[in-house]
Amino acid sequence: MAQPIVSKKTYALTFGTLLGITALTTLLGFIDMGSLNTVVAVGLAGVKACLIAGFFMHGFYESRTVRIAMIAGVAWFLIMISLTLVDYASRFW
Amino acid sequence: MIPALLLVAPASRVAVEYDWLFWSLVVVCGGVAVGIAAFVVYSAIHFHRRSENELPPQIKGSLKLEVTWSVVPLIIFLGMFAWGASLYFDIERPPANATEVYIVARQWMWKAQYLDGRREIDELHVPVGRPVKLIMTSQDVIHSFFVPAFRVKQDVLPDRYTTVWFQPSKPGKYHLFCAEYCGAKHSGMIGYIYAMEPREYALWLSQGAAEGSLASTGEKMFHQFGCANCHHFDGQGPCPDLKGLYLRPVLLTTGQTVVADESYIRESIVDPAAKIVAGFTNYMPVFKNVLTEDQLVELLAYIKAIGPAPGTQQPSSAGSVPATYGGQPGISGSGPAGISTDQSRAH
Amino acid sequence: MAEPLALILREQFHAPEQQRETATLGMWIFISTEIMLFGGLFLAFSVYRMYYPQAFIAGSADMNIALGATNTAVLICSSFTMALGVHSAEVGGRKLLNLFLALTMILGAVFLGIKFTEYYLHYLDHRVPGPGFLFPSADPPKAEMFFLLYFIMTGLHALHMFVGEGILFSMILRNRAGSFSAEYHTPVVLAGLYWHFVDVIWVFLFAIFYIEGLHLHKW
Amino acid sequence: MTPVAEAVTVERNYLNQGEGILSWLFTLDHKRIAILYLVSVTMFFFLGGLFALLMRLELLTPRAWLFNPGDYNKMFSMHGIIMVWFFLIPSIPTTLGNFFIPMMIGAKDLAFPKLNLLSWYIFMFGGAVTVFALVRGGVDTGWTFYTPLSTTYLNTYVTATATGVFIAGFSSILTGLNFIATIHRMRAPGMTWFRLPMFIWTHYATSLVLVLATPVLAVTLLMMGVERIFHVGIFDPALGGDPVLFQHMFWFYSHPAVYIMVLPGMAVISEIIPTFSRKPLFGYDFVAYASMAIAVIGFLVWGHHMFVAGLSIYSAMAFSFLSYLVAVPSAIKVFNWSATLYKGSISWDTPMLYAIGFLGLFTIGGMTGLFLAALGIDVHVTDTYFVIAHFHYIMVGGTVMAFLGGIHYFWPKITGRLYPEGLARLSALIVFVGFNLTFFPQFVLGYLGMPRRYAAYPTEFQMLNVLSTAGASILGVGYIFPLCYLLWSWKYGKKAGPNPWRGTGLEWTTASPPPRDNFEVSPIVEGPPYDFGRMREELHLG
Ligand code: HEA
Ligand code: HEA
Ligand code: HEC
Ligand code: CUA
Ligand SMILES: [Cu+2]
Repeated sequence: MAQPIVSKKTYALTFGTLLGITALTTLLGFIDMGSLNTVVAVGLAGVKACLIAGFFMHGFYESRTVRIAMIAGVAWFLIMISLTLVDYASRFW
Repeated sequence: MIPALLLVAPASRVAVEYDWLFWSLVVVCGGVAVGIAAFVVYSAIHFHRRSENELPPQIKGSLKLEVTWSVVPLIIFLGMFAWGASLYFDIERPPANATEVYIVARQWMWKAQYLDGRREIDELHVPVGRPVKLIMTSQDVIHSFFVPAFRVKQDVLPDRYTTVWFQPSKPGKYHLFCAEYCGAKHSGMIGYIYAMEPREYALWLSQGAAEGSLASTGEKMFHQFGCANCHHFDGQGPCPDLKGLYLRPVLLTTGQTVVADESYIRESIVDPAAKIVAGFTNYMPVFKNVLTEDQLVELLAYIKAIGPAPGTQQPSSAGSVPATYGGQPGISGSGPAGISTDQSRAH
Repeated sequence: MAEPLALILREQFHAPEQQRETATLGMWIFISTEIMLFGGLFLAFSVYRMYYPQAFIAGSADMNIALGATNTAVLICSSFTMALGVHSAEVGGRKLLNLFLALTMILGAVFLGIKFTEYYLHYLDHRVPGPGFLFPSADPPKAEMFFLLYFIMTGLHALHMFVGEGILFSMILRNRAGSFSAEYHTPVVLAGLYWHFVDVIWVFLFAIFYIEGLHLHKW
Repeated sequence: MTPVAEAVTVERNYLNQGEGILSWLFTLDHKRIAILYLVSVTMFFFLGGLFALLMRLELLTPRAWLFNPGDYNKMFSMHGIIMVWFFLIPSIPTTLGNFFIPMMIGAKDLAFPKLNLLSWYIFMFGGAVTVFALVRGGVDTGWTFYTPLSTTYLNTYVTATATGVFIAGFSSILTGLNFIATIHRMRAPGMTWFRLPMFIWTHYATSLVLVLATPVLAVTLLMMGVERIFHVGIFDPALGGDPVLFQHMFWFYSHPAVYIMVLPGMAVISEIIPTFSRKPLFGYDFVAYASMAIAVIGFLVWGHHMFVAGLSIYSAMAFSFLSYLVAVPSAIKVFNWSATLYKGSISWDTPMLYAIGFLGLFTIGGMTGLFLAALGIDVHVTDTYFVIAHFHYIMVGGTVMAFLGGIHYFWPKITGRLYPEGLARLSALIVFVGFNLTFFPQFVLGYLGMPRRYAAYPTEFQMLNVLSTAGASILGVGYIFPLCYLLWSWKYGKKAGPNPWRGTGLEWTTASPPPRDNFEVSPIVEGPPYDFGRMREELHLG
């Protein structure tokens, strides 16, 4: 299970995309889209996070076990936040 | 022990239902537990090792058994869940015709304020056979209102109203405990609930030398704190007309609609900017730290008393036990004078 | 010179590959715990964001987008140099590794510099929660909540950056002592993982603190 | 798995390899670190127990006669804090887990020995900070640190205590991380997942919870500390915060934490029962999956601690439902343990007595959990002694019993000596009787409505409280006995030999006490766990 070496080109492409998305995020931020602003900001942040985790952090190349470890943290965070927010959202039903 | 058991004898409608569920669980769980224990003890004795080199049959498992003892408990559990949840809904949802009493908790006492303006500390008098709803808040930390004989408990939070209700079924004197740890004298934050026959209760009520109903004190506050300067009752002026506000859906500037319940009204007073009514600009002063919880309760009682919103039930009259129990209680005579009870005002 | 294999392989392992895999797994588990650590703060943020939407947007509109966006770019650059550093380590380029580690450290320092400049500006603007807090809006206490979470979250992030700088520095020292080679460079990979992770956290902080209210920013 | 039939006397073992206190304080050997932990958690247990005794003494009379109420509040707070974070959470994993995980999977050590030692130092540092807070004047928040009481109203050593717990949390995290990495990567050749002893599976599940839940406790305490120190609002409603959010975050950690406390107990029981029944664990796969299910579903039920706290009633329903789901895997385990006994060859050695005690008491504790999970029922009994009895049944009747059982079971391996069997059985009996006398009356008290955390109480509750206090003193004696005879046997006990119980795990194939590297020859695993059938071959050979 030797680790493949990710090429410099891949890194560079990732890097460029990340900068691009950052610019895009900032530009879109200037437009008033109502509650969409939040969705777009966090959504694009999610895309960036995936790129970093996938390429820079070799998430796309790691073994299954390691990938499960990566996903576990995110999944558990989502459990925590969703069940808690459900309480708040349903208080006034 | 016997007197203790008597003390916790169910004294409310819910308490009877509660005991049914509780003891059913005792029977089911106790049965299963005794069964398991019997099996374990039987095995331990019957299969006790006889010789040092004994080698029993190497049984590995059985899918059939596994499925059985996963599914059967699950079904029993779901039954418990359903029954428990339905009881909870009974406990949590007050009937619309309940008499209201306001409770303000603080380290370490319970203060009750009746609609007729009576106040009591660490005591609460309630009529038997009628639902009573408590609207509770705390001045400091979290407390919890607990009456074992009624099987009800509800945390009392600062900056927010929570409610609890019960319908006493037997006259008597019952423990009131604070059940949420609230500091040094938590165990001293106890009191009594007196459940009285309606006749005695009426007598008790009439003896109260109150300085005026809660709502009328609220009305005084309404003038004293300058609310009346802005809020008029003719629909004129730059401020919302508060008549019939209680339980009315309110459209906010954000486009949301909220129901003007106790917590909303409270928030509108202590923190007007939190939710701004559509069509108004908010320049109402912040009354947080200006009004005490007691005063807020009075204002709240007043605002609730000035006319019910069309089409919603008005919980109870200000001042006394509803005269027409179960009927459509309106504003009875003890409401503050000079307040229109016109219910037809459209929003 | 690479250390002889016997020195690199700790005694509880039986093969270098096993050691590397174990270390990577360990690091990823650690990162999961970090996600939960920051997760608690993100949860608190979401709840209060839900309670006080206007105040939070107003708070966000008050942020300095120029500094924030620059910092994001700086951090992404640093992630890039870090990735290149790991690449150099993998192919055994010791000099390049040194260079990239140093670059990453410098970019990290730039980030921290900008961040603390921002803090200082907040301080001048009386945006530090506490008795001196001022905010030109109807509802200062709620904006105070926004700024409190801002300071806790970015502060915890900055703390992680400091730790990251320390780790990078130790990597440079170890590299100069000749500890790493194409065969053995796991610590560099792990340091990289940590660094990238801290970057990921920032990406989200940037979104929720700087972007959300940007359209209301007063210039 | 080649069992060592004859006692191979290894001159050098982990105990005598390296002399002097420093060789212990700087050891990287998981076995020695386990001993360090054992000593530490035992001390904390008796400290917590001392508070329990003082509390029970106070509750002998309805009035507050021994302490003023404020001091009583410190008693239960320190009791809860020490017992939970400095005794029960580390108890089994860091001692028996630390010692036996590498041995059972055939490894030389944990994956990260330095991290392991670091965890101990962090733990001790956290403990020192907490004890410092305690001697300076204590803390009276309750172990739950509810806001705004803890942040705004109390002027005891809240921040210091929270700091201690915060620090100890990182020790938990590192331990969990170490275990996961070890179990994934350090297994001996042939040791596939479904050849792992159940001890390993269950510790794996525990570690998952440790790693994913503990950081949330850390950050919650951090926010609490910030609010307390700087008087800025996060949870205090007077400052715009929401105290219920604190409860969400606290219980998001603390409910999973109760499984951190019970899963290792289940791990021990799953070893003891097969060995002393000479039968493979019934339904191995199901027990393994059940452990994982508990770890995962255990994260979804925290709201059941908040049924009357102002939770939305719909949310409460969901949490109640999920609480019932998480009880199913526990039920599966209880049934499988019981079934393992059936047609076994059951010996009544002390570990087995504890295991049987565990079975009964855990079942009662768990079933009363079912009461609490029923929404309507919880309303009346929440925050009463019913809850106190519920969790002591699981934590003391369950986990502490399992811990004692495990200590006895593994004692010959750890020390190379046998403990005095008769005395041990007697104290197991004393513990069982004392325990039930202490805590059963509390169920009744709870149903009658006695609230918890009460220094004084109405007189009609006295009778049951006296029973409970009497039980606690018997229980205390029951705990002091093992302390004494175990220490005695370390020096004077009979020599044990490598496999006194005829267990099947790898840990029994090596010498007692084991050598530094655990095994003379690295083991290779060829068969399933709990393979008692091998005994037959041994007998033929022998
Ligand atoms: C090790 C610790 C531990 C464990 C394992 C558990 C296990 C469970 N707990 Fe407990 N609990 C605590 C420790 C623990 N708890 C603590 C410390 C508190 C109080 C905290 C505080 O407020 O200070 C608490 C409080 C607590 C509450 C909140 C009470 C309140 O404050 O109002 C609830 C409510 O749902 C609950 C439920 C459960 C349930 C459903 C389980 C289940 O996991 C139990 C599952 C097990 C079984 C069910 C037994 C075996 C099953 C069978 C043999 C099946 C056959 C049975 C039938 C068919 C009936 N617990
Ligand atoms: C995790 C483990 C754990 C353990 C093992 C115990 C063990 C015991 N607990 Fe504890 N308990 C908790 C966890 C635990 N508890 C928690 C979390 C709470 C809630 C706290 C809160 O509300 O915040 C609690 C609360 C609690 C209460 C309720 C207090 C209240 O609400 O007012 C009571 C009351 O009886 C009690 C009793 C006991 C007893 C009698 C024991 C016995 O099993 C202890 C027996 C041990 C001994 C008796 C030790 C022997 C020691 C000596 C004889 C002294 C020698 C001393 C030295 C050498 C220094 N506990
Ligand atoms: C200076 C003027 C002013 C004063 C004084 C004032 N208010 Fe208001 N109030 C307003 C305005 C303007 C609004 C509408 C904007 C908003 O919702 O915040 C409002 C809204 C309200 C609402 C919500 C109404 C709705 O329809 O939802 C309530 C309740 C209320 N006020 C109660 C009070 C009480 C009680 C007092 C006195 C303690 C008071 N107000 C004092 C100006 C005032
Ligand atoms: Cu008020 Cu406890
Ligand atoms: Cu729980």
